[in-house]
Amino acid sequence: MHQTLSLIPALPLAGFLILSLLGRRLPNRLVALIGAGVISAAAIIAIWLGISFLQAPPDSGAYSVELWRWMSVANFNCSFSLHVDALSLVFVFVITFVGALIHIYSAGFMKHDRDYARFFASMNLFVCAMLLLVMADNLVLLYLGWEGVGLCSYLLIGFWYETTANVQAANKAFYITRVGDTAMAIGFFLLFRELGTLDIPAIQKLAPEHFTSGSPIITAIALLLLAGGMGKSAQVPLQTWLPDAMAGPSPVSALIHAATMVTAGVYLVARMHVLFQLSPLVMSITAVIGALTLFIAGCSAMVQTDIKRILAYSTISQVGYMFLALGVGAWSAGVFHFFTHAFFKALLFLAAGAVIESLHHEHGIFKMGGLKNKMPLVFYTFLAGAAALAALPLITAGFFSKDQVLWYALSANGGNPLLWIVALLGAFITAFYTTRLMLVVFWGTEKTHVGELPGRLMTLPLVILAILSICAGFIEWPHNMLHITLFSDLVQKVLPPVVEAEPVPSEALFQLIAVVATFSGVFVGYLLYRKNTSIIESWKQTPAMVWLRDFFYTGWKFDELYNILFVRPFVFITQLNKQDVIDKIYAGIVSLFQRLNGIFSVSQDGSVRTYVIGVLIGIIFILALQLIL
Amino acid sequence: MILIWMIIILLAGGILCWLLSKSNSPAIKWIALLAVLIDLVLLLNIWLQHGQGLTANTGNWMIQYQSAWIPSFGISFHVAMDGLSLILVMLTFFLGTLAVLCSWKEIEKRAGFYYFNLLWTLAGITGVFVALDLFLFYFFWEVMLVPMYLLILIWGDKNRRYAAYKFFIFTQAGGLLMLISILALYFIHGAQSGTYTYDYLSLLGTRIDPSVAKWIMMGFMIAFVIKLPMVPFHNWLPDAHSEAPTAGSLILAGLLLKTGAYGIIRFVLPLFQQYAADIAWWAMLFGVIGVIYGAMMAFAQTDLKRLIAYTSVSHMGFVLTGIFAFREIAMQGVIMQIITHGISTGALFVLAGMIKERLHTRDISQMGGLWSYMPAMGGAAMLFTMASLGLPALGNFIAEFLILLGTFQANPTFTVLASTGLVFSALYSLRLMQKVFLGPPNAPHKVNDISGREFIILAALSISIVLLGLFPQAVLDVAGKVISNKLYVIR
Amino acid sequence: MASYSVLAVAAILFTLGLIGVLTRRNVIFILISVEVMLNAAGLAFVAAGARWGQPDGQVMFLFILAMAASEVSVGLALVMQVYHQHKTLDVTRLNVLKDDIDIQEIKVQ
Amino acid sequence: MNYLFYISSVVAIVATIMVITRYHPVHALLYLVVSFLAVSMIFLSLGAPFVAILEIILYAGAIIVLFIFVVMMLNIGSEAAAQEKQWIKTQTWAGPTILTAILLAELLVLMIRGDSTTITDQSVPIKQISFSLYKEYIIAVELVGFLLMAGIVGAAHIGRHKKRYLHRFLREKEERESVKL
Repeated sequence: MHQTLSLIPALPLAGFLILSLLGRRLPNRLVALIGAGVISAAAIIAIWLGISFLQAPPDSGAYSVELWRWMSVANFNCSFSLHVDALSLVFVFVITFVGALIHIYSAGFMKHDRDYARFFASMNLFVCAMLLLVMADNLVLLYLGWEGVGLCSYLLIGFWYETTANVQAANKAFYITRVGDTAMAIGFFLLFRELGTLDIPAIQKLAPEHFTSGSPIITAIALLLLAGGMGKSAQVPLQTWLPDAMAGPSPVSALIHAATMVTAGVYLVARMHVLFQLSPLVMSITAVIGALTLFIAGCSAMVQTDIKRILAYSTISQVGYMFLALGVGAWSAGVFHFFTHAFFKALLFLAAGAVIESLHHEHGIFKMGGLKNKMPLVFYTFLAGAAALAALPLITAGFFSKDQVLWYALSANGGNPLLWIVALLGAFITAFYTTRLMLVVFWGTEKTHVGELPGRLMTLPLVILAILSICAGFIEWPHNMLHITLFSDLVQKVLPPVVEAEPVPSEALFQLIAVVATFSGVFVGYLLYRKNTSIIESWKQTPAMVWLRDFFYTGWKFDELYNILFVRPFVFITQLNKQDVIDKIYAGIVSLFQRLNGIFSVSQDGSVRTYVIGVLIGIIFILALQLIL
Repeated sequence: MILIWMIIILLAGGILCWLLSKSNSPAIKWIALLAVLIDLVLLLNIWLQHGQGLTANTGNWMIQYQSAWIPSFGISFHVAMDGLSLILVMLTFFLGTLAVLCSWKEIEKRAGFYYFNLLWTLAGITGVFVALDLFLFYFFWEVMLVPMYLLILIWGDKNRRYAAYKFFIFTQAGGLLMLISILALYFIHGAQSGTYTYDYLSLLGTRIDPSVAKWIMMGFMIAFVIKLPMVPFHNWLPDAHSEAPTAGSLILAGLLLKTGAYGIIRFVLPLFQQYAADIAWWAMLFGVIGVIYGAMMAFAQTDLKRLIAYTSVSHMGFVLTGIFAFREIAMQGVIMQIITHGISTGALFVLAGMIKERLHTRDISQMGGLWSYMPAMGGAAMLFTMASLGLPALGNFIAEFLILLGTFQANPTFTVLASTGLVFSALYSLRLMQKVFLGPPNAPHKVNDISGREFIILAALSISIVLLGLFPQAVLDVAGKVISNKLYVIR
Repeated sequence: MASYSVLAVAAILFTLGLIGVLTRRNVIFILISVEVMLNAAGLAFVAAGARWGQPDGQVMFLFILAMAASEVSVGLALVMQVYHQHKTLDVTRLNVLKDDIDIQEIKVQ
Repeated sequence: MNYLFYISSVVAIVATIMVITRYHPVHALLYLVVSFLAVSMIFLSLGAPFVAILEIILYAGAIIVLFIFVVMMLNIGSEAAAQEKQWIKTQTWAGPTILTAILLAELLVLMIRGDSTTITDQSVPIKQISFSLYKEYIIAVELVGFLLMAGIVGAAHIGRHKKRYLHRFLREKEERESVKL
């Protein structure tokens, strides 16, 4: 068991090493075979591991293996250990399985690219880092994976590095997540000072004994960890990097910026739930941030014109739902939404990538149109993903997870009608922009010529993901419908169950309201973008609406705000001090001595006579002293 | 005795190179390389013999050698090696080998004298790391300084005279203050015990009047923090680093700066323990200022080597902060930082040298998109910029993490401020990558990717930085015995 | 005669030599004047020796003599070399040791 | 003996004045010889015959001859005299002379204030001088040997006719000037 456990991250690592060292000399086919092969192998091992976990759960509730002692200084011990419990297992499964599909897709998608090997090397490294993140036994190793995925995200956003904008987007992603990471690291330091350990199982055991609920220290720790999660998961106010991150190739957006990396924050919060539970204040903050994010990002998604940016904002918004769920204490609901979201959002990105590729790298949705008949397979898979995103009831996975989140936002102990209303509004918005996207891209008239259709390597993953987007939700049903709770049974081995507030309102009524919200979103979208497009035209004449659109379009002007608050002052100060002001002090000393030199060197005029007169005056002076004294 | 031999091999090799300089034969390079390699092998042998057996019965010192030098003044030739010295000398020979290798093609003019200076600098550095007699220490301190000055002065870049003078005056000013302090210590100890000696182990027990002790300590401190360098004494560094030849920059960044940190750990803390604790707050403050200031300066630079030089200022700020936290974890982090910074920044300088060899400029605004031409070098550069911004799995992360973790126990405020250095380091590192390797291709002519010799250099550095990141315990164990000593750590 | 009268003569000779050094521009004359000064100094030594009836004064004179001899030989060699290179013996023109090295050259950039 | 002293003193002073005021180098050298001879007479009057003889042989003999050789070799005669005439003007010598006059005044005051014992012509025997020279002052004698050696070597080295050789600074300066031209 131990060897197999370490094989899961080791295989992608091996792939990375081979491809980065030898990749340029290998033929493309072999590169793809290695790149996708190692991930597929890892996925198979992960599934096998999951099956054996389900059949015969280990006594401790987790498989763990210590690979080697990493650091051991004074009272600080930290080893390179893997630890897989139910929560990790869910993540490992999604990462390897979705990862493998995306790798297969990439083999077709990237086939014309010069840097084929570099792409697969980076992707493999990403999977390895992400696996380490979720399998880490201690927070330092988690941090390793955490930064590792950040690096790969940077490398892959800036994959087409010859365009400066891409590189800048990559830098931005790294900078902003780095802010969160640093906060998280400080949280670790504080945690270590308090508990003297950074091992996750030990923390889970020690924390409830050591901290009193709601004490300032635990609040600080939880807040700092949350900040790390917010950076990685693109939550307000650290969300601005994700839309720009779409500069990377579409498979990258699917894997990193939709399915896995952006949900690292969710994993972190769920993993450290013991700490969060001890601080109700931070729990509420988490929920509020989630709600705020889902609303802000949803609004921005409504007006975007770039197909990938729409999906990016929708990702931010969906991750906001996960945070909301975690914040109200519905741990398993949050993780479940991650689970379904990974499938349908990866699907959407991959399908969007296929559309973009076929339309000769066209991103603007208003330049697409009428693709329903031209690309039927992509259309149907996209439709499945979109339906899941909009959470059409009962037939899509998205419904099951989002319904849970909505319900617990109201009924859980940490829930609140206000949160529920925002979430409901979010559901409406989601349905609306999804409808808009579908209608504009796939209906209407053809505006750009459709080029080469995606090959089999690309369509196969689409189909598999489409099936999962529909069916993945069936493992967990709302309580009042069917009593199937496979997923929450699994993760509740690790995560605490939801504590519902008293008295619990009638669930069916609120489900109905949610369904109505979804359908009204779809209807409004249909109305505006299909039935009666003149309404939009009239809005374009209204200054207030134009301003609002612009406001949403620029992501609530967060970029501009940060430019004014941080970027420009920083650049200004550094440029001002480019020559190093401290150097001026030393230059001052130097020029003082040069001045003195100028003064005294007058006496050194090279004439013997002057020197002798100097001597003479000296003698006279000394003798005069003799005379006087 | 083996320690003496190691120094003598370097000195003799240097003289041999100089003697051969008239003939200008390729043998010069080989002699220089051989001299360093022999030392490296000798040292590896020591590591294998003593590295494991750091047990109590051998004491802290693995090897010790003492013989009279100028007995009438109490000066002895006392050299010894403990875990700390072992690690640093190892770094010296490792980077020394690479320094010789990266001068292979670069130096055509007066090669014999060049290698003489190179080897003598290395000998001086080695001596500094093993000397246990304060006079001897000062002697080696000067031995490493003067050849370095010549290296910059003769083989430097356009503005080399200015840089060389600046380097010399700054370090010499510090060195003379240290000499005064050494003499003061010598006479105070002599007056107390009646035996006049420069021996470190004897001087350890000196009891000094607090008002005097503070000044004596400041003499040492100033010499070491100039070398480190601490803001606001860092100004020699960007000039010297940017003007020096590649090997010079490598040795400056990789080794010379470390002598400052070593000096503080070896001399200031044990000799003036209470007084060092008194200034700890200030030292940490300046360390934190260095971290942030250096990073901000690095962000603004357009000269590639100056940029890297300022990152050194930032990284060495961590060292200063970590030392004065007086925590074992932080101190271990400091030692890791000393090594990993030597490797990662040294590697960046080597890369800068390679780029300069190809493009004949250090101005990053004239670079861009070099990855297209040189993917292998780009990969290496990515690795080392990532190391420099503290990416886990690479050595620098271990160092900075341990420093911050340890320092947090001592002073949370400063730690939080120093942690912002992690963000700033991302800013300058990625800017460096973007301007040099990424972006639209912008090379005046076709440039070749790395050659076999360059591959060896970069591979050695890359492997070591990754190994240090994944298996730091090997280093931590060697230094652990020294560090856990109560002289360095307040529990 | 009083001892100070001998010393006074030495002083007068010394100042006369000094005047010569100061006022003449030809290097030869300056050297001649220096000889006068040295001679005056020797006179003072001998006078002091005579005053105390000790040999030391005369011994010192011997040393001064030796010094004067070597000074003159080196000095005259220099005069010849200077004359060959600069074609002049005018000290006011032999001022190449004047401090006018351009310090700016070692300044930044 | 007093008369001998006073007369030779006056001669020495007058001759020295003539030395420093002559325009022609050979004239000056001849007056210098006179001055040396007069000083030699003073030595005799002070009871120091040994140094008196040395004064004549070495100063008036060897050193003056050296000067004359140089004057001959450089062929500076009436031309130089004419130049000197031009150079020496009141304003050039007035200042230095006043300064030296002050010096002289100070010296004289100090001397008169000091010891005023009468010097007898009790001569010191030469034997005593030689004993003192080779006993107490032996180191100094050896040093003088070095000095003379250095003087000879130095003179030989410097006096050698070489190609123009200029110091680095001077060369750079000349190059700069030639560039300017």
